Amino acid sequence: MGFFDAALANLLTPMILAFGLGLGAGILRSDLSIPEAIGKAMAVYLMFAIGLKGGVAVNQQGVGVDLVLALIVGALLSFFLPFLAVALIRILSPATDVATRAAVAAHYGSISVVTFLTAAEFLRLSGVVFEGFMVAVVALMETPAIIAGLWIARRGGVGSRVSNSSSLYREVLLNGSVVLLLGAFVIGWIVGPVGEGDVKAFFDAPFKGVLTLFLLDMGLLAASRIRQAGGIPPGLVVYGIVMPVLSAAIGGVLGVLIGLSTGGVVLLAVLSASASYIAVPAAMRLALPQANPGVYVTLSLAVTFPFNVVIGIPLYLWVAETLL
Amino acid sequence: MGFFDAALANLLTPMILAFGLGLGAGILRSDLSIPEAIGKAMAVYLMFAIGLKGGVAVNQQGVGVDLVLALIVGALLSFFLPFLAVALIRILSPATDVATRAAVAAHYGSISVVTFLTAAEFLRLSGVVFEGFMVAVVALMETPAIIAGLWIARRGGVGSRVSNSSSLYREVLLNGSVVLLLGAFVIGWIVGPVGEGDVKAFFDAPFKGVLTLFLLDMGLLAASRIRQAGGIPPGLVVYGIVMPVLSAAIGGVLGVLIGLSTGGVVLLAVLSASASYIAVPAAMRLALPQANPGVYVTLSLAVTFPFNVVIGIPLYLWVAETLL
Amino acid sequence: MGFFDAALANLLTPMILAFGLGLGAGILRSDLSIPEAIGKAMAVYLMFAIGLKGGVAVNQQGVGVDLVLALIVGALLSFFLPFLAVALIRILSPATDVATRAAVAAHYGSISVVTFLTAAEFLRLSGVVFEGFMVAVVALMETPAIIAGLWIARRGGVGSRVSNSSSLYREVLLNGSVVLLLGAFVIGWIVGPVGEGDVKAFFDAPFKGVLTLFLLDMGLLAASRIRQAGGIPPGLVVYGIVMPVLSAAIGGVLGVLIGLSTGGVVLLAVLSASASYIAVPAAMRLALPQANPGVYVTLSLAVTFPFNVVIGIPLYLWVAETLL
Amino acid sequence: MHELFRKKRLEIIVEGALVETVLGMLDREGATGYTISSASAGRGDAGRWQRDDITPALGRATILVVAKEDVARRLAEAVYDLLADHAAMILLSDVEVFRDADY
Amino acid sequence: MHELFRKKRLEIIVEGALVETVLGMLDREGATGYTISSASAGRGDAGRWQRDDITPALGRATILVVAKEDVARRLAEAVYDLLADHAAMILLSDVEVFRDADY
Amino acid sequence: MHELFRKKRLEIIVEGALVETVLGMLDREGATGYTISSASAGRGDAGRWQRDDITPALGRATILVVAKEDVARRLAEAVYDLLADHAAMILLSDVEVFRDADY
Ligand SMILES: Nc1ncnc2c1ncn2[C@@H]1O[C@H](COP(=O)(O)O)[C@@H](O)[C@H]1O
Ligand SMILES: Nc1ncnc2c1ncn2[C@@H]1O[C@H](COP(=O)(O)O)[C@@H](O)[C@H]1O
Ligand SMILES: Nc1ncnc2c1ncn2[C@@H]1O[C@H](COP(=O)(O)O)[C@@H](O)[C@H]1O
Ligand code: NA
Ligand code: NA
Ligand code: NA
Repeated sequence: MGFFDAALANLLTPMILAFGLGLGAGILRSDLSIPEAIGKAMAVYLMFAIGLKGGVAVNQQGVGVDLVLALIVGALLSFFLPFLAVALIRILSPATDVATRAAVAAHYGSISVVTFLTAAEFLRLSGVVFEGFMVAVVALMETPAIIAGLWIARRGGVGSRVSNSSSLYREVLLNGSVVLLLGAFVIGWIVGPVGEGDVKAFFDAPFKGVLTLFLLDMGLLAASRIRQAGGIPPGLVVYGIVMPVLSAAIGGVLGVLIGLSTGGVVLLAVLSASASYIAVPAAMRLALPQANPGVYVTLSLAVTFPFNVVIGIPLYLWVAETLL
Repeated sequence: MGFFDAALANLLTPMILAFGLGLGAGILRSDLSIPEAIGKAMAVYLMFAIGLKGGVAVNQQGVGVDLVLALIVGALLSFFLPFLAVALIRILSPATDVATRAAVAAHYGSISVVTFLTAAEFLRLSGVVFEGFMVAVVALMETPAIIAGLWIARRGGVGSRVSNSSSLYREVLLNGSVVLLLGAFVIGWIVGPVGEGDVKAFFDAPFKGVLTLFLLDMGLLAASRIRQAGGIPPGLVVYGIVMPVLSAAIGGVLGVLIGLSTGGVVLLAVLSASASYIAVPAAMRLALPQANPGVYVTLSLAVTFPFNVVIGIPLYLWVAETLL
Repeated sequence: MGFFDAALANLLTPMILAFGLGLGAGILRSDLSIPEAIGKAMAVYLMFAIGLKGGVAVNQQGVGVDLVLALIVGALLSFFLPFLAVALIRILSPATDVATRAAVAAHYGSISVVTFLTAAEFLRLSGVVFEGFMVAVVALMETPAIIAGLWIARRGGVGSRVSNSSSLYREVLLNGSVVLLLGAFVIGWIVGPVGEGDVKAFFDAPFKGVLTLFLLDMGLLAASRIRQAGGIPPGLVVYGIVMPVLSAAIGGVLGVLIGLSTGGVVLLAVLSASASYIAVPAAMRLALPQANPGVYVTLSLAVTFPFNVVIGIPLYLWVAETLL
Repeated sequence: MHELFRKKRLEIIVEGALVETVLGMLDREGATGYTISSASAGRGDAGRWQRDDITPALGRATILVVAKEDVARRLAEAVYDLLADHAAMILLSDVEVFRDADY
Repeated sequence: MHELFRKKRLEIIVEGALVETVLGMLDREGATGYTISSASAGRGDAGRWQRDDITPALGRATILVVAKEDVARRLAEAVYDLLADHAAMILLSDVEVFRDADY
Repeated sequence: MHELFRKKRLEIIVEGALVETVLGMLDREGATGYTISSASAGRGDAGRWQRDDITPALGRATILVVAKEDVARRLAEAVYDLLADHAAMILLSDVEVFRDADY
């Protein structure tokens, strides 16, 4: 089917419509809100569920060199995309200060789990299969970008005196979402389909519905960012749309080269295109306080996330299906 | 079946028993409690689910003049019932001050979503069908009563200097529950049964169970109100029971006149009979600070809500089925 | 099957693996966490679900002298096990002060609902049936131990001047989990299988999944206790493992004497072996402030709970199946 | 040893329904910033209240503003007039800070 | 410019398990009101604590009372005696308010 | 009537991402204890923030330390230097307590 059909099919799922509802309600400043604890709980649920599912898939399909290759490529993407980001920001918004530039770069090397979840669901709806181990790639791609970003910053002569504190390394290596994704992945791997059976009714069937409410929440949060986005220079907004497309292209090509399935290629493209707003901001506030969170969180949450979820995902799938 | 059988059938559902449990635990001052965030999350879930379901129904049944008529009648009820309320309070509790009288009136013109949900479930259990678009009527009936109440107050010479602030209009027009109900309704309308299929396992099957825990929470909250209800003059307590019955009669008759199904008639009666404790208190604190929240919230939460849920709903259904 | 097979079967369920994940993440000081409100909500859900299920079972099986006997024996165990505890602590850790000794004793007379839930699930997985009324025994065993502990303390000349306040009795008699378990039990008893049908999709199917996330949370909390456990004398740690085994033996024997099914015997052993960390700490802080919570909460949460969940439960089942 | 500077701590305890209104006023009157934290329960002439999930508007929040004496005083007056007929608490006290310029 | 009146700010940081007991005492001793907010974590002689969902009784809350000097002092004494053997913090400081009659 | 002793109240309002770092410093510098409570929203030079579930690291918490004047001063200095390039608020004020030895 053509791109517009794909885009429309995506747009008209309850999930994306719920995201739009949240976005609209937030921009109109409705007092609609989802309690903080609930948003966090839904994130835990979604990450555990996707990790478990991936692990069970691996338990059945087994793994080989393809997993190893995907992990290596994922780590490389996470580490090197920030350098592309820096170059792009230099061009599109030269005025950006060193610290903020490095911080933004780190966010775009890292990934957004929700974007991945949404893409995975969209693939399922479109009947496109993908490798179960992609979940492990998600977990692995969260953090190398942080190292890269801090390295870029230090080279630029910025950083914090607290950055060498152990808390940073905990943030980087034992970040909650990484532990949860990998932990659930391993659990799924161990228990396999039989063990999964016990908890499937909770982690499988309601998944799409939870994702729907979670995207409603994401819409509300993105909107509150957008309302405060006045300060963002247009050049960076452009960056927030160009960068994911470029990254998706690179990630997709590498995915093809290591022989991933079409679904796997799309997911690697989506991961490359997505930007973090959980793990990386925490690390940046700690290690790069001079960088402006109003810029990097707003860019990934209010510009790149909506772009990927609404246009990016169907676009990457359409391109992949057209070319492969 | 006779009224008592209907009442008993209602009373012996897990939902109503859970409400009783919460009421009892609260009155005995047990430390049982449901975290605030969870209560709010359950409300969001229930409103989204009921909105979605209504929208899907409309997507299938289509709509015509009947929807329009129901919306108009709903809006008129919400706007004019407060005037009946004021008259009734004048008779039953003349000592009530102008501000509090106007605030109470506004609450009784507006509606309680949970009462509606409980009634809808009771109708399903009783095998009585109703129009899917009633959800839209719920959303529409939330706010006209606020305008009426403030108008009554201003005529009585009370109000707040902050009331002309934009936040009031946001409260009135973009109130969270209105946005959520209508938003989910529209989403359901758009995606229809197919799209609903994706999320049915989350929004449909567990619905009754969530409602059960939510009513447990409502029972606890109503009880904590009852414990503090010492201050309420008996005349107003009587009002809290007479008013819903009168309103139900009026709403029901109008429902018959515009040709609603028996189920639709009962729901319109329930909406007329129910009193708000979410949107309206917020607006009243803002625009009518002189009114005593200890009176209006206690009346709608601790008197009218339990009455409607335990006795009112089966009563209205029984009357409707006997007369229609 | 042999003990190790049983232990392994238990260990490899998603629930226990999730507990291990939480334990590991917590000990490595990952920032993974489950919001407080969610943990509490899951506890409410689990207790309501198990209570309901038990009540429905009783509604079908009916009850007789066996229920009465089980309740009596449960109450006696809860009241007298603290005296065994005191004696054991005197031997294993003589230095422990009177107040702390009495408080710890109270915790081990009382029970841990989560340990019970985990055991019940393990029995289901192992195809071992048990009496539905055991839920009522759980509720009854929560509090007698508190009276015993305070009596021991007062005999030792310690206590608080606020302890005679009504809040203590509320804590003891109307403790939230007691009310919830009994309330749901009664509701289940009343509505029976038919009424349960309405809410089964919410309270039955997702149960194991919720328990999995809850055990993840328990693992995180146990870990944060373990990290602070430096102060605990080794003698008490030994106590934390010896006491449950002794209590299980006593509880199990009594269970056999009153003619419980194998499953019922195991659950009574588990209840005897488990230690409280909700109701009892609250009562102890109120009535026995001199006792050190760092000791009693850590012992029951970081030593005895993990022991029971990982080793104890399969051990007690294995012994029961071997001997009966 | 860095120098400490005397400022005023202004605390406004107000119902959730009014927070946005107060913040708007603070912005207009030139507060350099504020920090909000929410209260969980309380009692006053109007009886007890408890933050709950059903009527959030009745919950209360504390708005903290640190400012120069004159500014703090002006803000307090403005809020006091704004909330004349609302049940709000306005507290002023002394506080010392390092960063003179920030407040 | 409205006049400001000197009052005392009494803060009691106490375990969740004791809040109701303290409030009862404050009511009896004639506090005109109080505002409660919950703390999330802390450390003291008895080690670290953290509010969690498993043992709520160990969480701590801050009870704020604004009152006339003598009343505040009396309340503080009463609570101090009540909580003699409990780990509670009792803090007194100066504060100014507009509404003299309210406190 | 028990005697009251003058102490200092040190409040540090800092981002969630930095709390652990600050606590470590307080422990090293010899604070006898601290109590943490979380803020829900705020505004400053860097604009508005709001505690949310997506980026917890940007939420802020208040760390309260009651200590002897000199200790409080020393802690404040240490934290101030530690957070030189972070957006943290450090507030010092007077407070009275009953238990002299505890702080
Ligand atoms: N003396 C007081 N000390 C602390 N908080 C108070 C005091 N008086 C009132 N409050 C708070 O302000 C709210 C409204 O007070 P009132 O208007 O007197 O009902 C109360 O619910 C308390 O949260
Ligand atoms: N110096 C202090 N400053 C602030 N809070 C404290 C201080 N000392 C104790 N606390 C609080 O009071 C609780 C009990 O203190 P303690 O009895 O010393 O364990 C601690 O967990 C802290 O939350
Ligand atoms: N004058 C002030 N009064 C109270 N809180 C403030 C003030 N200035 C800043 N803050 C708090 O400190 C945070 C960081 O301040 P800033 O570095 O100026 O953005 C703000 O988001 C507020 O929460
Ligand atoms: Na990326
Ligand atoms: Na109504
Ligand atoms: Na026990």
